[in-house]
Amino acid sequence: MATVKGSAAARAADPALEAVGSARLLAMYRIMVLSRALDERMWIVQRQGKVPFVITAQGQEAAQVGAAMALRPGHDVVLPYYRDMTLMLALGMTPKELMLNVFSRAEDPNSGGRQMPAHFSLPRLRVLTGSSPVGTQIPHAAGAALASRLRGEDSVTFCSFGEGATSTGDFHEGVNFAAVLRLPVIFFCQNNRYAISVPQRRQMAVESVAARAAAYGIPGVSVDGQDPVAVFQAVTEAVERARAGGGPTLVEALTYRYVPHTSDDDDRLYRSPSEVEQSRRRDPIPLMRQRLMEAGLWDDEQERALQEEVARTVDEATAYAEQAPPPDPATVMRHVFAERPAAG
Amino acid sequence: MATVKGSAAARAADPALEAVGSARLLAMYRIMVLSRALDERMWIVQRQGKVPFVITAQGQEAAQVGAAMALRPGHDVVLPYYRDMTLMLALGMTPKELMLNVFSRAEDPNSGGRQMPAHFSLPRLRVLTGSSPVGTQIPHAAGAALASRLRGEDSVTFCSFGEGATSTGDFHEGVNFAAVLRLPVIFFCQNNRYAISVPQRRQMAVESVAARAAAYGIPGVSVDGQDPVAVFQAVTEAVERARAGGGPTLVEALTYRYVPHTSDDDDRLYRSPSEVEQSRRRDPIPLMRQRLMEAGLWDDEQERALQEEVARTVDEATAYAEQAPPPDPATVMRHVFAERPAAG
Amino acid sequence: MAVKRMIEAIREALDEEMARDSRVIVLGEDVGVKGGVFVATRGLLEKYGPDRVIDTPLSESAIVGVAIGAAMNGLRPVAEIQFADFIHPAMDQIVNEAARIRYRSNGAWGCPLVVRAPYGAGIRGGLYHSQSVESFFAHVPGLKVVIPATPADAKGLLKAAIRDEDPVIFLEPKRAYRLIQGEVPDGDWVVPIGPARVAREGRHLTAVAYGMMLHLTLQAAEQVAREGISVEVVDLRTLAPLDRETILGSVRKTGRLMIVHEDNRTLGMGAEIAALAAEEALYDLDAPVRRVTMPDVPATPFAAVLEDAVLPDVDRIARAMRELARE
Amino acid sequence: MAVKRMIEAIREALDEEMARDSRVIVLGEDVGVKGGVFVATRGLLEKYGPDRVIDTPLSESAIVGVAIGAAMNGLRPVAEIQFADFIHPAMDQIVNEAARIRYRSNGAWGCPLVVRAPYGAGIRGGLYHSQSVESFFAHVPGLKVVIPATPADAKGLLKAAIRDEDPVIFLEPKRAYRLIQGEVPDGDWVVPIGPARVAREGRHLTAVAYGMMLHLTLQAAEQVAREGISVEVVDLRTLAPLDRETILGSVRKTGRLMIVHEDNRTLGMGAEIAALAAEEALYDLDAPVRRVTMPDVPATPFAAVLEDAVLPDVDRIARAMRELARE
Ligand SMILES: Cc1ncc(C[n+]2csc(CCOP(=O)(O)OP(=O)(O)O)c2C)c(N)n1
Ligand SMILES: Cc1ncc(C[n+]2csc(CCOP(=O)(O)OP(=O)(O)O)c2C)c(N)n1
Ligand SMILES: [Mg+2]
Ligand SMILES: [Mg+2]
Repeated sequence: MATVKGSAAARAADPALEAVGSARLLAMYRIMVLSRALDERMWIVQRQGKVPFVITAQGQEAAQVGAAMALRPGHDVVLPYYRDMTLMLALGMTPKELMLNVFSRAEDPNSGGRQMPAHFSLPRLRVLTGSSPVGTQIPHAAGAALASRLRGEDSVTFCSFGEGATSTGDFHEGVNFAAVLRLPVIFFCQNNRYAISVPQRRQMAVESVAARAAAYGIPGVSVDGQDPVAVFQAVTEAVERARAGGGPTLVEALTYRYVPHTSDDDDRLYRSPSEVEQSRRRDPIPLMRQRLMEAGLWDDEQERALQEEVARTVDEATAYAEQAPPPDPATVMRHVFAERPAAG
Repeated sequence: MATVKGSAAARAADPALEAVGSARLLAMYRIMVLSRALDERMWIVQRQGKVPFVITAQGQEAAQVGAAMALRPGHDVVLPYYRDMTLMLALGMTPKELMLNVFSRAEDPNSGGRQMPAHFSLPRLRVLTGSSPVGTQIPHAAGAALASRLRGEDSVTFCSFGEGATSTGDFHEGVNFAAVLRLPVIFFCQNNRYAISVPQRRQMAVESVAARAAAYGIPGVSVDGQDPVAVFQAVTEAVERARAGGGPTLVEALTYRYVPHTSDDDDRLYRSPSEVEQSRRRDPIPLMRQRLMEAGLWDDEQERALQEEVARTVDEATAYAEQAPPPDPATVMRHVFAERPAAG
Repeated sequence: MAVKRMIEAIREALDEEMARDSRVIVLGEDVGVKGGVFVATRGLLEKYGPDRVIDTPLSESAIVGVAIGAAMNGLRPVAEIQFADFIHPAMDQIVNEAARIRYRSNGAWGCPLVVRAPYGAGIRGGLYHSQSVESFFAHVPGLKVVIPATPADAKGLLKAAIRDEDPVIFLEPKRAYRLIQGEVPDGDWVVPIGPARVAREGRHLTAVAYGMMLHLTLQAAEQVAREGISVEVVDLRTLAPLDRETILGSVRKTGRLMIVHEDNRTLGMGAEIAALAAEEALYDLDAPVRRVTMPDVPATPFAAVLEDAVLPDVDRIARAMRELARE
Repeated sequence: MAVKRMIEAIREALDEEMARDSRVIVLGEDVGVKGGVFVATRGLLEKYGPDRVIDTPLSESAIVGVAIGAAMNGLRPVAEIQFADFIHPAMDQIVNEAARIRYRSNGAWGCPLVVRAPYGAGIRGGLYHSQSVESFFAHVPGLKVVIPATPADAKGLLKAAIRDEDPVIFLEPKRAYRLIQGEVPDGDWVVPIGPARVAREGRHLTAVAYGMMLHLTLQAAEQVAREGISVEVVDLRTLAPLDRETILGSVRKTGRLMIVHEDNRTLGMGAEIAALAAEEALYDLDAPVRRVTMPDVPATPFAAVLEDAVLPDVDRIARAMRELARE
């Protein structure tokens, strides 16, 4: 499946595709498909009563994969939020790890079952541990970037959140701090138009989250979050600026959430099925597939093979996680404080 | 002293003066002079060891008097900050009340000696009680405006703070809230270039606080804070917009503080005497005097009379406050909760 | 008198107070169109309109701060914090502002405000949807802290809180929302803030509890009653100001005291109640005081086995009762 | 060994740790150019440069939040909150983030962070420059809370806090900054976090105190010693985790316990210590426990007569000692 084909002419007709490169385009597509399949399975196991709770990414895959591809995994520091499973996959978290997380297993690398699913943490990818309170990771991102810069690393820090988070004091204080110190941070807002039930117009009196950047003297960009290529390009530009010492950027990806906020939410209370349906017409996965096919980079055969592979991967990850042991209650008092005394 | 004179021709040469009206101009000037004299006296009684602490307004009188004159005292709701003694005078707090406050007397109408000086509160002027933590009054202002509007009042809410306060989470959350609900609030920032020792460029990466308004979809205006007429006009416009249902405005008055942050501060640690000297060349009081004289609205005779009157007022207020009794320690447990049970 | 769930009792209290007093408004995240994530405010937007039922931006400090400004300017706001776990960003507004407004203005201004928040564990909410935050606020002079355990108290105390002249932190045991049903008197049912309630009379020991733990404590008392141990159970209801007399009266009678809460042990409410006994009833105590609480871990972990390992349950409470009775 | 003021000891600790470990940075309002409003950080900017001594915007939540991010990413930040009274906006970052980072990541991440803040009354600071905030934090698992009373402890404990792998809330009794002088050992003087210190041995009663109140308690002990009352004074130093053994050991010896703090009474540290005694040393107690504290008012009012009316002083402490000894 690593073969890259397609006519140069077709790709040239879509210059964005050309700029990004076929290998990356195909990788983006494969991750989006995998993410969607895992995501759908999560809702299934939740409805089956096998896990109590899920919170997922459906509809926002393109925004996340486009952003992740602009980063150097394991080199750049990442502060995701609970909707970022596609981002995590793209960075290198495995499907098995994601499913271990959903099943709250001892082996879950994010928290060993201590946190709700989708509260990510993974040292090998420099993914810092996150919490549920919205927006708190934004000052952390500034601090992480400060530390990297102080050590002379050329890594950037990537921080992800929803448009609702931009109303918090921590968004303001964190972005302002990063702007004043010109820290190498990418503030990445996935504007899916709702914070649970609250629509964007009740969240802010501006049309675009990117407009908030003006308050901090930093660039603010708004891109189509259903187009992973556009997101990749916008985030790449922000990353390059940050690496070059040009300070932070606020990137807004306009997107939509296809599922309820969480498995506890009933989204019919605040948005119409037709609105969701309407939005699904720009589902990033079929859009991308079509684009790849038009560019001659993908065909039905490859699609079938991918679907099979993905189904197998999801099955395996789910089966593994389902049978994996839960955390040991004897460990519940551990890690309140460091276990070994400081080196002194 | 209420006579208003001066040639129409001279006033016409300064159209701003003409627009504001002579009576108001003279009132502005008189309040600034009175405020400065009271302010200087406060520092004297502090240095004499008669009071432990002062925090005052020198340099910012024009900004404050210009803003106050745009309001309807006792009708509009006001949330000042600790630097607003000129604003309070202009609204109608008496010199005696200000001095009782500085001496922390039982009769101090702001807190009966419970709070540091300059933490204002005065129900008859709808001045809500304020605290020391910077920025907390900003959400209060949104709430007060919400209450006024719900009752169908046409009052606006005026909220004052320094440029340092605009870095707080509460600034962001409060202004955003007011913007989303289009509440009748005037957010008035006195940008005196320092938050204690921290200069504006370490506080924000924008040239002007007014730029912050873009994040909220509300108008942001920057005016010369040493010109009370310009401030009056900018705030009047904002008040009119608010009363007409047009929502909040962020008004920035560019100004400078001539004295240390408080009597505990040594400002030579962070700014040069020459910078302060430089800034004093635009002292709003001589500027205004000259302007009034050029417009034929003021002469040396009036000036002498005013200075005498002001000196007498300050002396009387100080003498009164100095001999006034301190709070009764027996009252110290009162007002933790309401004293009479709720009406039910 | 009708049997209701706690969540219904809360909704009724809000509805009745909004109908009764046009100064009452409700504000918070998702309280309007969605009717609240626990549906406590469902129907209010339709009935009282968007000026009085306000879906706010995601800004806890502003939710409380705006409510404070509105309260000073004549309204009676009921601010909802979606989960008590998210109340910390509003700490400054609650502690430095709401609690001190009357005191600092020497009585000139008041702050009649209610902050409602679902709190507590046992719903598989993990570290950030399970917290007990009561002792932060019970420590702060100028705040009243109320935690109802029954639908009748939920309704009556919430109505009293809304009518109170001072800020009230009203914490709702969310595990009890649907689980706990009970009779709620008809009419304008108001329960005064202040008095605790002896929920079960007993002779051998006093168990003080509140919120969801009250119910587990009553079950444990029932269990040990079969073994001849007679437990007096005090439902605190108002945590601040504390009803010292009811607690001390019971302790003086039984000579034995235990406190049960799901907040962690150190400086939880149990500390203050044990201290009260050590100061005011030392000579009446026949055995050391006991606290049955969450251990000192940062709220409950998510996985069921982990949460069950830390959260007090009927067995643990009953065991403590037996040990205390025998001591 | 040289005699130093507490503020000098703190400055030295910061200086030495910055020199020793390039991961240590200092950030806060006015800490750079001005050297801090209490001059605790004076000279550090010149010595270590603006990358390691950072004058921040007026944003307490970001000061702590940025420090947390930097700590997770390998630094050892020392965040200054200008006055403890302004720590509340950072409550969420401290309680929900710093305290839970290790626990929630199952040990994968740590948060070696110090939050320094001058606290306490007696400087005519009024409601917002006098607060005691220790019991908020001592309640929270995952945080260490340290309050030195002497220059030697200030230096040694601050150095230990900076080297600690976990978040430490380091509260400095600001009234003691210049008032309290004492010998500070030369060299790399580190005092471990954890153990309390018996500051004065005695037989008749145990008085537990910390911060500025330690000094008033020692003076009161001296006063009543002349009347034949022998007071053992325990300087808590570390409030969390609590040194239960030292407290209990002293109480078991003397049979009488009082706690002195300037924080208000309800759910102040005294509550936890009294509870500890009621649980673990009840049979050793010969008299009811006593708390000498600020009454339950919202911090100290500004006017001298009002502050003096609420703040514990030597006379009040000595009176309580006499009463307790006689009981
Ligand atoms: C501080 C805080 N307040 C409230 C909540 C409850 N809550 C969880 S997610 C959410 C909405 C977030 O919306 P947004 O930032 O747009 O992200 P999205 O879920 O839409 O991706 C809310 C209100 C929370 N987790 N934290
Ligand atoms: C939340 C908070 N943090 C810190 C302080 C200490 N402090 C008092 S005033 C001040 C500077 C405020 O600057 P600015 O808002 O520009 O007002 P100015 O004093 O210059 O008029 C600081 C840091 C405080 N009072 N509140
Ligand atoms: Mg959203
Ligand atoms: Mg300023």
